[in-house]
Amino acid sequence: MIKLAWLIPLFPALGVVINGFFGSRYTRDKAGHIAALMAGLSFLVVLGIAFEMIFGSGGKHTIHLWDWISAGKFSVSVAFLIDPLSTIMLLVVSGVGFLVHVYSVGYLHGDPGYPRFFTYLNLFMLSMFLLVLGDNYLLMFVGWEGVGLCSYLLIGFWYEKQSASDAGKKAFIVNRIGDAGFLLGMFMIWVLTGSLTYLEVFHVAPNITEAGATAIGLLLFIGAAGKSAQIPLYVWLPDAMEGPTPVSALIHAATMVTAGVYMVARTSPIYVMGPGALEVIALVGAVTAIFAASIGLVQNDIKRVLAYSTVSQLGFMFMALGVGAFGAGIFHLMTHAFFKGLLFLGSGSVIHALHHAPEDQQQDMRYMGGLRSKMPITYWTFVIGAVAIAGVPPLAGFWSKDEILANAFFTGHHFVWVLGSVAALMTAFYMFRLIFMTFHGEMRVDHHAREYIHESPYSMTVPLMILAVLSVVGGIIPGFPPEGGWIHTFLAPSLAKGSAGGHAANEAVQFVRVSAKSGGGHGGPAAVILIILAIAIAVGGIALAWFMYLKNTAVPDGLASRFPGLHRLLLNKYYIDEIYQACIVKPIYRLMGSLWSFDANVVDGSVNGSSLITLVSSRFSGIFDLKTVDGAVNGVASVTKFFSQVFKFIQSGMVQNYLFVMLLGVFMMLSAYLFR
Amino acid sequence: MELLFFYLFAAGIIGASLLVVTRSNVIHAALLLVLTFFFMSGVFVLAGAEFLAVVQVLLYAGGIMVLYLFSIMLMNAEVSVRLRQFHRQSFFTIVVSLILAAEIWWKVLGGGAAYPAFKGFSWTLGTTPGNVEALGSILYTKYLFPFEVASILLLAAMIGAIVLAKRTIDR
Amino acid sequence: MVPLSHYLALGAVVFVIGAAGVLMRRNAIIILMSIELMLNAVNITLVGFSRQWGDLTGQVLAIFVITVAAAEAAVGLAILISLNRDRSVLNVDEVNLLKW
Amino acid sequence: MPLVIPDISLSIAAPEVGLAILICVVVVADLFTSMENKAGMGILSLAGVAILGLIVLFQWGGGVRTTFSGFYIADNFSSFVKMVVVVTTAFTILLSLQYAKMEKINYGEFYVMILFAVFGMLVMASGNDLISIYLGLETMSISSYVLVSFIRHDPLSREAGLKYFLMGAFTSGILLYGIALTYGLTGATSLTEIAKALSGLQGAAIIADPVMVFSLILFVAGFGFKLALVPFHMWLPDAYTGAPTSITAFMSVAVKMATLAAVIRVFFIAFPALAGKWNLLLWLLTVFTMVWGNVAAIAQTNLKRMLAYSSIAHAGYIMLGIVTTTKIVGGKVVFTPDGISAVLFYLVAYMVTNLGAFGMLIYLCREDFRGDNIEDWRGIGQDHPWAGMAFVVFFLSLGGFPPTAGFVGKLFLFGTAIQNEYYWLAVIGILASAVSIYYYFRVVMVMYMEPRGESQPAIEFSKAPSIFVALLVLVLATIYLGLFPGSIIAAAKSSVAGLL
Amino acid sequence: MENYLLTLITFIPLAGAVIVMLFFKKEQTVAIKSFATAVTIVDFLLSIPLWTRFDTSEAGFQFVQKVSWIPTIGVSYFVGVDGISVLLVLLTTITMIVSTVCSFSAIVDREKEYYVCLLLMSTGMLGTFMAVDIFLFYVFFEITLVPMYFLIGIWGGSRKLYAAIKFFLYTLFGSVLMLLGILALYFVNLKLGTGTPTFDLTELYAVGPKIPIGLQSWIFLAFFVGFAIKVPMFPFHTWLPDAHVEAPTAGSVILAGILLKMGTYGFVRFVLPLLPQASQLFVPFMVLLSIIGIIYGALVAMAQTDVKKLVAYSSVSHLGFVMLGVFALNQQGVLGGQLQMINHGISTGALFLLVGIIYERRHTRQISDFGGLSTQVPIYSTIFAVTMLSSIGLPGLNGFVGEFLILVGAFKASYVYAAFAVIGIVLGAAYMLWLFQRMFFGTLDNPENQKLTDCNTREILYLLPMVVLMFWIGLYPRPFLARMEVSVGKVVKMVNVAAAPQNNKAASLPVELRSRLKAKNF
Repeated sequence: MIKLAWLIPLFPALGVVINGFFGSRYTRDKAGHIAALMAGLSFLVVLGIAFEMIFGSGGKHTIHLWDWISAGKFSVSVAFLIDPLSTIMLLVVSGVGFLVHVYSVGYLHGDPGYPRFFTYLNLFMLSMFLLVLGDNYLLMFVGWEGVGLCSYLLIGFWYEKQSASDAGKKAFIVNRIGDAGFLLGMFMIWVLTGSLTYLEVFHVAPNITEAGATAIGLLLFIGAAGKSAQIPLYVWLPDAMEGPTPVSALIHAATMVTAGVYMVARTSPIYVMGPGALEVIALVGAVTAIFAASIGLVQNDIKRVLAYSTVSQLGFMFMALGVGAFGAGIFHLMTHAFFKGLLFLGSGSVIHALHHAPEDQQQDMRYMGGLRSKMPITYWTFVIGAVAIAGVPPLAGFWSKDEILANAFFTGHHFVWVLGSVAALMTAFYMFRLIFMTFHGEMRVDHHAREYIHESPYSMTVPLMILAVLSVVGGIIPGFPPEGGWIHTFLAPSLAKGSAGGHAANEAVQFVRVSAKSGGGHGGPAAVILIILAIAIAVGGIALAWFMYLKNTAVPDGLASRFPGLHRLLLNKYYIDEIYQACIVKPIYRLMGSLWSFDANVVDGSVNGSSLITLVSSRFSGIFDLKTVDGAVNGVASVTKFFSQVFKFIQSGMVQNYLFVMLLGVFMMLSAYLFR
Repeated sequence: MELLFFYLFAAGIIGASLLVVTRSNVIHAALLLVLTFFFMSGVFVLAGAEFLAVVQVLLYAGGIMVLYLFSIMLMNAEVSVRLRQFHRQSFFTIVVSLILAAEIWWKVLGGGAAYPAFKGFSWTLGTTPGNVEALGSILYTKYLFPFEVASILLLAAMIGAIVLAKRTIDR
Repeated sequence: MVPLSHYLALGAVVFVIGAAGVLMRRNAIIILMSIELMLNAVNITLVGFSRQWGDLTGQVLAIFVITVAAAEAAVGLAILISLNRDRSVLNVDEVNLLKW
Repeated sequence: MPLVIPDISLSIAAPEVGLAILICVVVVADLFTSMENKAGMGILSLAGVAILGLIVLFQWGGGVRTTFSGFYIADNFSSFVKMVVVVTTAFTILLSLQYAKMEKINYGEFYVMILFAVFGMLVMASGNDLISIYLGLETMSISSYVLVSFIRHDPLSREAGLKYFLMGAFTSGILLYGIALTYGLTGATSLTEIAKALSGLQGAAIIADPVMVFSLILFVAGFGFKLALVPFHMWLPDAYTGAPTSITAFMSVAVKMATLAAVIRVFFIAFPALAGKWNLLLWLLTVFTMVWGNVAAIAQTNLKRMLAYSSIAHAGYIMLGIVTTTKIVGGKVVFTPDGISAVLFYLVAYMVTNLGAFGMLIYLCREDFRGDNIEDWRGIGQDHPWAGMAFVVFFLSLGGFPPTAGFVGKLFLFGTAIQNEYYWLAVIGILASAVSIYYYFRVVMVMYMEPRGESQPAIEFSKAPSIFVALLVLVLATIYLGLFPGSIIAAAKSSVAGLL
Repeated sequence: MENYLLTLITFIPLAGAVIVMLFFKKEQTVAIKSFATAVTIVDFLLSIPLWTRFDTSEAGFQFVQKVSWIPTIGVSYFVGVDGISVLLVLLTTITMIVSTVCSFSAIVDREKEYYVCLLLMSTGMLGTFMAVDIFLFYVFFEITLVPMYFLIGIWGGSRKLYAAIKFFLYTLFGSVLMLLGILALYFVNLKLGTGTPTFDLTELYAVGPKIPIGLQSWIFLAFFVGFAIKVPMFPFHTWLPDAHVEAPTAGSVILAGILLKMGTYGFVRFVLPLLPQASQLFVPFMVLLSIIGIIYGALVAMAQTDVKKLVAYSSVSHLGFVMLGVFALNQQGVLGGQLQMINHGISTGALFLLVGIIYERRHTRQISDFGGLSTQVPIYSTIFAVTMLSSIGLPGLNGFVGEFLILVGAFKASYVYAAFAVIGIVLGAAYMLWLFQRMFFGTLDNPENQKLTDCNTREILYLLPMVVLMFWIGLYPRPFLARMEVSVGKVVKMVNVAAAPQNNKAASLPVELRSRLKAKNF
């Protein structure tokens, strides 16, 4: 079955071709079905491969298709690598992808750009598969840029809206900045290891110097930060909400943003050699987590809240990678894909229900409330997702998030652990704030839009339910004994041993595993306290949200009035966008404008006709009726024109002037000789 | 003795030529030019070139100056006597020509280191075989080619002058 | 015995006077005469050198100079006459239709 | 004093003798022809010139022979120069057959004067003595004064003639004074004896003597005037504009060629010892000429005057060839023969191109309409593609553009410049020639890209077959020389071999 | 070894031009157009054996024909094609077909002269790429100027006269100085080398390294000026926007597609192998200029309001990349530069065709006049999107392969170069996307835009080969790279064989990295 891996990208490619060329004319409304069918087929192939990998032999298989570029010693081929890490990623991508396809068939029904949307969606799946399946960095980069392009197209799907196309452009350019870092990282890898294929690179990795590994790590992390929206380059994700909700669900929750995490995990052997890079990643992850979570507290737009929650959860994943727990990072990636996908699709069905409300109120929570009775399925699936993300024990979120925090604590990153815990608290708080504002309390929806609110059709609610089941089951089955669960053993061969934090981490991890294995009890005093603390944080967050938004709704306004500065700061997202606009985008515009005028007048001018010379010659020409001196005449040319006028008018027409000049010539020559 | 005659003739030449250049009346200038030529023939005799002296007087003074006088009459050029005679740029000309003369005089003629030793001629005035015979012989033997070219030159000048000066050309 | 330098000096002076005449005077005929003067100055120098070297090349050249002078005079006066046909006064610096 | 009869063999001087006979025949024949078919004189003289060409061709390769006791030398170099002069004359006569009738100067004497000028040039080409060179120069000058002022009814032509005459007479005086001083110092007028005198034991004193320097300067002034090098070029634009166009063409090529032959003989055979001095002098003159000629041409609106300035510039390029032939190796002067062959080839290319350019002017002008202003050429490229194409080829060649003769010529010239390390001169020269492209292509731009003004009279070229044939041959020659210059180069190289 | 193929390819367009001039009257426009297209198609068919029968293992010249032309000075009509020039020749023939077809509707007056100029252009360009004798190269290099001058001057836009003469003079000044360089080489070969006068490149290759560094630098500067103006590199680029904006569509396609390549081709063919020490000496200077070109070109492109000027400045930026690749002086860089020449020819050529199509319909090039076109003209906007993505170097399309190799080469030369060059990639994405957004996204408010008709079959016909090539080179560049690999290897070996006195990696890597690099010594 593994040998058929090349089928996975082929199906979406087929979908793209069909919908792309015949979309507008023939497969008008059936485009959605075709696209979903293709996604489903590739999902089946993935299941087959996963089945063979999990229960079969496992290990690493490379399928070579054709060699792509070769220039001297640099040669790269198009080949796929199937190993545990890529299998997990394939499962997540194709699974969530298939569900989103089904969901968007219903969601986008009747939209004029219907075939175009599904072409882009299939193109996105194709690029994501290339990214995950590629056996070398270059093919990953191809997928990487392809995904960036699709996010540009999908965010800017409703291109009539100026804000949508601006958001798309912003996303692509910020990604491109990240890609620049990725490119430099790739070159360094090639220069230091002589190849770009993973197996060869990791084979040579041990004898890379620490400085080299750190440099590569940091450069690659810039790429990851650009793609997975970490601190400096996260600004595009919140704006990406301009795109349709399934897009946000698929791209900005489950798959694309996780590419960065996958890349760091994949290059773990190099990162291990450069611990400095890991420290940076851990710190950035933690800071991003708490920073995004804090913004999420006060946002009123339902999708913005989820967007900042994604950024903060990604912060968690990078925190896991930073502390060396690559397995935990991937595990959280998987669980996050489930419940964040669920939450986004849930919010999508809410917005879908409110589409009769005025444009700006459709996504604003202040004009929602009391939808619980109207949309029971959405409500309950939404609650499961929220509970999972908050980290309440039985559900998926608890296992993966707790593991990250535990690893952070035991590997000595106490500051990171503190930040993580506070972020977890905030996560629980804003998730349940969202639920109480949208589903509970009295109905604040616009009057005439109220009668249109109804439960979404089955094509939308079925994926919600599936994801809800996955959110519940997805955490406990693979990861029950923390650190010892099935997922860790499965992923171990393709991830480097997390040696971060030196020997202490291993000992602590062993300790936890030992305690877990002893009959599922929570042995070991430190681990037990940690788990209890985590649960307390989750429940505390929920209670706080319950108290402020259900019990007496005056409290949030009171708080806002008492700390007006802090509230406005958070509401305006720390004015980050304005800062970027002021200190990066504006100067570029000014530079651009000045360079253009510099080019038009000075470079062109100095070569063409510097103002001084033309001025002189034009005034001079007034006297000698210069015919064609215009400002743009070539500088050298205007000098020559100036002298040509001078020479022309020396020819006075009087013979004796000529004779005099001749005599003068003789005289000059004579005196030059005699007195030299 | 010889030197005395030389200074006399030189003074004559320089005086007359200065006058030629400065006189406003064209006819006076022409006549003064004839006077110059006479003094020149004197110098030539002193230098042992008797034939040349005679040719100077006969050909130059007689032939060319007559031509000038005819053309002056033809163009009744004396009407221009009253007009400003000197060219506007004459001031610069005087300055430059004086400096040029000084320069030649001091640097060029002062040198003379490279001049050959004096040899002079064997013949004396009036004796045969004198200057004329020697001149005649080499003119038709050694310098035959330039002689022929000179004749063609004169022919060309003649035809050219006729073509330009004739009032109307009918034939 | 007249030293060579005297001849050369005389020749040079007359040459310069002729040249100055050409440049200063406005009347075309006077200019022609000045050119004659220059040529004669050259004759003097030639004769001086011929006397010094003791061979007749100088004098032969002088004769040719005279023929050339005659030819030039003829052509020059012809041009002046053809110019004079429609313009009575013959000042050289009025003749400047061709310029710039 | 015994009469020594020198050996005189007229066969060596056959071209000059033949020409003299031809002149007499034409003068006599002119008496019997009526006013209408004066063109017959043209055809007669054309036939004569053709015969003359055959004679010169026959003389080619006969080794170095002198006659008339050293005054006349006939070697490959002189035959090459004479060949160029003869071909130029043939084309001039061909071009002026119709032109003369149109300008109403259709007298027999017109062709006679041309032949006299040719006679002068042939004498200069094979003059081995300062006197014969001077006399040849004077014959050429006298006849060209007459030719320039030949259009009796046109004030411009008379004025041009006067200016040319006055300048010419003044300069011949200067040249004569130079010759006198040289004779005075070296005691001889034959080029070879002068060289011997200068190189001999006493020579060092003569070279150091300021009188020699003064005479050298006078020589440079005299020849500079004829070649129109910068300080002495002022007469050229007025003379060329005023003169009849076919004469301008004739003068711009033939006079330059003959004077150049004289310059090469005088400076390379007579004054090699002084090379150190005149090399620097000519270097300066070349730079001024190239720059002044090209730059002044930009501002011109009259096409004929522009071509005049461009011929000054080309004189500059030619002098560049002369200057870069001399290579000062540690004080001693070494002549590289390639330089002179490059100059000769360049002149052949220049002849073909310049005659063509002036021929085009003649091709356009009619009784009432002179095609002299650049504006008159507006819109010609559109409805007369072939005429436009011909002019583009000529301009390409003048500017030194690859497929044409001008390019190969310039290539050789700058080649020798670089070979003898005259880098700066080469750079200035090549930039000046690049500037020249600007004003050549301004005319092309007017021809092709500006529409015909309403006020301007319709374009119709003169119907005379002679002009059409001449132009066709010239265009083909320009391209042929550009593509296959091999034969002419070989001829130029062999002609120089005999010289130095 | 007489092989008449190359001579046929070069001179068929010339023959075509002469036939059109002689036998077709001005009115028979349809006959002229079809005849011209037929000539270009025949030319293309003839050039296909160059691709199929090209022996990829042979580094030297193939299909060689040598006939002595001016024996006295050692000039011979010596044409040959090797890895470096074979693809450029093919690009020329394809572009000629496309530009002939695309000017059917664009040119309405004086068609006869137009197609004659076009065919003359073709001969000039083909000759330049095939010439192995430097004299022949220079002759063809200059011949291409005249037809392009007429193309811009007669059929150009509003300021056509000024643009035409500016283009002509700029390139001429450069090539004239280059002539001095050639002559210097010629005479140095006489002194140092074989002593027999020759312009033959293969013999001059031997003499190149032996020239003393001082003279070699002067010759380098002469060649540099000649080719840098043609490329164009930073200070000399001001003619490009004018020439592009004023040239007719076909003119700017040829100008961008092929004429600019002569500059970079010149560097790879002549400057690198002939003047190795000087090239190594000037690497920092050249790289600095190309990086400035990249960033400066991109930034100024962003400020443009005229589409064609924007694309022109983008060419400055792209060719800055090519020059960076060439002067990385290693196999990856030069090969990347060489491939990027082809890619730039295709993508920028296609861009100009597209701009031409929209210009024919709307007669305006101001970006502000367009908006929301993708709803009105979907096919046109998809082709435009693909071309734009290829030009900003999206992986999977041709731009990426070339750019990636260049950056790899540059990084290997020194990581500082690559760091700045990468900025160019980001800026590239920025101005292209901004253009795409302003033209195609947004609302379709302008009434004229609503009347726009989509591409007709003819237009799609001549855009199709370009798009197919973009995908082909993007997905499977193997055949292209294989053909260029060996010849480029030879050039790189020639440049590096004479190691310059001081190491050319001016920028210093961190010490361990440097040592690590040394260990890997590749």
